[in-house]
Amino acid sequence: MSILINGSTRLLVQGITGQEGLFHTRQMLDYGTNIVAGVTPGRGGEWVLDGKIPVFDSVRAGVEVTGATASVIFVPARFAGDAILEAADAGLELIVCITEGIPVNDMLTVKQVIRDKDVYLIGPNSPGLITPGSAKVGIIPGSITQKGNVGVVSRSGTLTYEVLYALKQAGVGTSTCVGIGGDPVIGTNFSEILSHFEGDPQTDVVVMIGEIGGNEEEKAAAFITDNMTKPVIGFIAGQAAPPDKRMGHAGAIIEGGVGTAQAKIEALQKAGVQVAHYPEEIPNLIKQ
Amino acid sequence: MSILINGSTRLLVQGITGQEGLFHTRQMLDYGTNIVAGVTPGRGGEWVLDGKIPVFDSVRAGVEVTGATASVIFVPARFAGDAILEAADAGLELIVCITEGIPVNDMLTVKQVIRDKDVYLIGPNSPGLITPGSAKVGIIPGSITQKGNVGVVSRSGTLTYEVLYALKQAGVGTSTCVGIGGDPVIGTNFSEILSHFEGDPQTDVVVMIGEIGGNEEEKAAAFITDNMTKPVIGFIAGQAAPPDKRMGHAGAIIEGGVGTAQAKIEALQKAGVQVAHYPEEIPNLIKQ
Amino acid sequence: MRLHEYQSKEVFAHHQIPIPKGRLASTPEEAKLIAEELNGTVVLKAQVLVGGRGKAGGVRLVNSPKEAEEEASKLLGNRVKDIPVRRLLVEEGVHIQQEIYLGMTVDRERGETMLIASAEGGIEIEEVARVSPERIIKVGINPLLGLRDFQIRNLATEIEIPRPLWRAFITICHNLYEAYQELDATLVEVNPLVITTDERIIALDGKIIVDDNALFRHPDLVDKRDISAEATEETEARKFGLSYIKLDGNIGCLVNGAGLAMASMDIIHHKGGLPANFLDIGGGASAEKVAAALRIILSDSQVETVLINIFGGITRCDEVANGIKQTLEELKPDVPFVIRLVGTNEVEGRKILAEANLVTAESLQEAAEKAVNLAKEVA
Amino acid sequence: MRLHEYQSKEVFAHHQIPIPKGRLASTPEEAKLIAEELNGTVVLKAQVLVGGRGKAGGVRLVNSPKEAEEEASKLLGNRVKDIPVRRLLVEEGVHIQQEIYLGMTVDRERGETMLIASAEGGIEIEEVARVSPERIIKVGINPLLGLRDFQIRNLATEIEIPRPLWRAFITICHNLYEAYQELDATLVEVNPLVITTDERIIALDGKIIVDDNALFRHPDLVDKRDISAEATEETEARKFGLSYIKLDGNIGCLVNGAGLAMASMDIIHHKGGLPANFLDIGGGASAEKVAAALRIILSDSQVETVLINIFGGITRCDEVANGIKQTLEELKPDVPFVIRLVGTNEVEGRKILAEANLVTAESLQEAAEKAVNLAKEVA
Repeated sequence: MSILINGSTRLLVQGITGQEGLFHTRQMLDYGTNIVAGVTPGRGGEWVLDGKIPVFDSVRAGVEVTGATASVIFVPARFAGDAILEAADAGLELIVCITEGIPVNDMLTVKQVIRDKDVYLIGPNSPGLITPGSAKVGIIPGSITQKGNVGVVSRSGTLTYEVLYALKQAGVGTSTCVGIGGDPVIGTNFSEILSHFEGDPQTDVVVMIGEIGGNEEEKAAAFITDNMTKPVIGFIAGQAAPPDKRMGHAGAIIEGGVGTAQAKIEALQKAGVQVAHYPEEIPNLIKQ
Repeated sequence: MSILINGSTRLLVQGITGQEGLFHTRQMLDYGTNIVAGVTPGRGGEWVLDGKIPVFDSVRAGVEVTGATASVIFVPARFAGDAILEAADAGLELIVCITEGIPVNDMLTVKQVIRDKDVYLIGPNSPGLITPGSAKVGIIPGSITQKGNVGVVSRSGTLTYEVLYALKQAGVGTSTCVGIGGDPVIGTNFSEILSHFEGDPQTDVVVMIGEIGGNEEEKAAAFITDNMTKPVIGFIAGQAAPPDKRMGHAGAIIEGGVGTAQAKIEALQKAGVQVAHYPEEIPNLIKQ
Repeated sequence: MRLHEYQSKEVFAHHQIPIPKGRLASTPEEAKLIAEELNGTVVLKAQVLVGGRGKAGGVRLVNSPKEAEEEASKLLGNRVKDIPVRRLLVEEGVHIQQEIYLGMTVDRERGETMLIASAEGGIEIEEVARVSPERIIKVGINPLLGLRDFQIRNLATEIEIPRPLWRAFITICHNLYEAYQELDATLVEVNPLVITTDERIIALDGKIIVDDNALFRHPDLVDKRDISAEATEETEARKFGLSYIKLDGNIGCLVNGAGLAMASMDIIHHKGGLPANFLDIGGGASAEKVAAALRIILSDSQVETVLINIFGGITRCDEVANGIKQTLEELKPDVPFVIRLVGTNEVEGRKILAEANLVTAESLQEAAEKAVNLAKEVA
Repeated sequence: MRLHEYQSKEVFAHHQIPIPKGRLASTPEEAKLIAEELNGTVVLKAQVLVGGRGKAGGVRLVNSPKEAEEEASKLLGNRVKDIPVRRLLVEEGVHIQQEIYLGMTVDRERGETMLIASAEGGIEIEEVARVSPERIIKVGINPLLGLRDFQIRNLATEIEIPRPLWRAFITICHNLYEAYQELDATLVEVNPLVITTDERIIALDGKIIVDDNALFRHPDLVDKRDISAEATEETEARKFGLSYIKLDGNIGCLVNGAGLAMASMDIIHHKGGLPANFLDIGGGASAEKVAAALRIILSDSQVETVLINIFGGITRCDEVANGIKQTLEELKPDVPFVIRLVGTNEVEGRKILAEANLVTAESLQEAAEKAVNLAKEVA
């Protein structure tokens, strides 16, 4: 088992004919992901990647023809908000948005719309998900993971790779790794992913990688206290970072006292989470 | 018992200091309705109706201070959409909008917002509700009803009075009467009210008053077939009316074949509803 | 409030929706002048607010300025479907490759605006909808979210807009919805939206209906209302906030509330009579409104009896009774009246009527029977 | 992108939010001229993009044009909190009855924009928020629905805006949100929004931050960016799409990804070193970007060692290695480098580095240790 994606995920790639879309679609295919369709408006009817993947004009058409169940989005930032809404409208149950640089106002709109829908949005500004041995959706290099019993959830991109790599070097495998995205407004938060890991029989331990800013880690700590029976190992990036350039008084007022690395680490420790000092310490904490 | 309103309803009146608001608040008070607050922005702190009812600047303030559970709206059409949203935002469970002439675009917005909230909006362009002997919310004259076992639901205003009056003249009493409103876009539809009556121990028979246009009566007929065990008596106004001035081709396309009095009457009859030829025939049908 | 074609096209132009070149003409000479400017085949289109204008001869294709003048002189001052033609829209002829239907209106059931389109536009669109409903594509617009690019692309795919025209079509749909929203419209139709033989998209005809309830937000539109295109009684009725529709019978009806007005007509029918009109005086009707309503009813020479049915809620019976009494004293009509007042202040109202020696009824049934009998006696 | 006070006020004026009379001065003579025009007490405000300007002496109240000229000559060309003052906003003095705080920003937790207000505006607002949080009122704005009248009325009630000023306050809030939306702002602040002794409401100061990710919708704003108000390195970094913040340590850091960059700094700290900067070269970094990043890091004279940590996903290690190699050949820096490349095309990347005889590390821990030791050796 695993969470959110597995061998039966039927993936559609939005923005498949772009440079990034095409490159990573090939990588995902090579990894064994079941990619059934691509979408680029105006390019419907073409086939890409040596004629393996049909391209459609719209997500709806792609879903109707191929029975896609999930989408990964590589479209440019200015069109990405609409791409998410299109995927949600077409009834996909999982939408993974890799695109970074989406205006926050666009994401507020998206978030409000999908709030009432039965859909998981991962990202934006996410490296995607990987279930080693089954499927990868997004851009996490497949070579740095191996199958195992550790669930990983992270706000970062490359820092996630660092952790997966450290786990693999130490012989520790991953059930599923989810990059929830580094933007201020994202679809799915730590707690929702933790909840999935708690219910996943393959996952025995969870690694949670946070960073300064926002209060998702504090909320996750509360969730862990109330709901998690499985051990959680944490890491918070930004302990040595200077205080964030704050968003005026308003930002300070909204954030209140939270958001610093220290506050997050303390909240997690209170919730019984062991917090690593640096990524490569994580495998040791798991083995303990 | 009764539906939606009863003696424990704590009513707040929006637009209480206007001419209509004040007149009907007095009528409702005289009927015995438990009116706890009024709202007129900018008039907070006053007391109206011989110092009986405190006026607040906002619904939220009125609810906080008085524990109001329902609101009735008498504000002018151009402000009524906002008034409904304000009431919904303040957490009221029942909102009755008497105001007529609200732009349909304003109502589309309102409808979209309250769709996800746990609130009943009755109206707009509704005469309100009355539970004889307990409470009235709106403008239905109290003198034309008496307590009984017939539930009445109607899209019309004065036609509803006609029916209530005919029932009373024939010695038939009413459990609750609900005027759902005559506008194209309204909050609560026939089926929802029918469902309440089906579950109300005091109601033994239901009278449903429809009219030409839209397809709410057809949908109610389907609901009756599937869900109602209590007998339903129907009346559809507009049998002698000329075909509606249609809204272009688009209106015709959307309405399809439905909307005529004949179509509605047939749908109801198929659902086992006895349909009266004129209002005063209704008491006879009930007695049969 | 329904806009004329030329007014709708002004709106389209304002929102960057392509329309044919052309202008309005009130005289044959103007029509000739415009035809000269347009330099080729032109179309003369009678500006009358009525459906089926084309089939009724209200649209003419001409090939020269001279012919434009001749045809214009035949149209102007004549009637199309009983509406006098006072203005013509003179437009360039367009070479049509395909006619598309594009419309927006409120779907009351879904509580959303629907964007409706078909590859088979033109005057037979309702027939298409009946026979081949799958050829009509509908897209619901979330009022808070607005129309999204992907929705229009889905539509363009389904009605098979050629790809090179997608961008133009997407822009037209966005702009049309923008116009719809900005005007508080309840209907916008472009039928046909044509693809020309030289691959342009043009709104060849246009219809807009604005929500009367939202006219307070559009005072400029109110000034544009074309009262020459409607019956005097309707203009008069609107002035007093009444809702009036003339019918063919002989029993005038004055009722408060649309539902009750319809029910009153229904019972007249049921009792063997024929209503002369639908008239709803609305809620809280004043004596002044009642007087105006009576004047409108009595201006119809077919009326042989008048039935007044008032059920007072907001409306107060004494106020109505006073209005009736004053108006009858003033107008002294020679047709009989049957009056039924129930509800708020009904006792006071009945007293006023009794003092004026007017025929009253207790129940609606009784009132209808009396009116039908009186109408038969008169006839 | 942060706007200057005077730019924010231009935005306010465009959206009908009242601001004090005044203009921008670049010379003492201009300041004098404006003071003459304003005819009375004026305020000189240094246009520097930094908080705490007032306490640092960047705001001066003067009573005559002559005094305005004198004070302006003291301010212009000097520095406020280390930022050079190139322009002054010269404004009329206003008699203040009350200072209100009004702001809008994104609440990432709720996924909504928050309207924030307090009756106790002014420079101590964060202290108010800390000590008396109940004096700060927050209202969430549904992004689809926008700000509603009733929400502003609720706010006006809670912060006790005098009733005669409600209408003006409601309009200001609506217009401020309109500006916020139109500009794709992530922050708009009016602090203080003042009620004057003659009962007017005026935006006395203003701050706007626009979402950098949305600047493609606002090309006009990009031209208005004031690069004189920021460090050269930051301007240079932005040009190449890099994110750079200078710090006080001696170990320069070049990392891809903000999280990994922070984690790299953390581990340097943990191993006893001090990072000289935060630098994220972003995803898919080209050789050109790497070169620019290295030039920026090496321009910092405090840098004594450079740690490069690249974990290739979108970014390809061979591309990065080439960028490093070329730049080092070009710049020939005399500080040691520790380089760690993992991920996409790492084999090719390491080969390039090995050929160039550069110090590499396998793990992040090893890289950090090597860098810290090298930095100590140098020092």
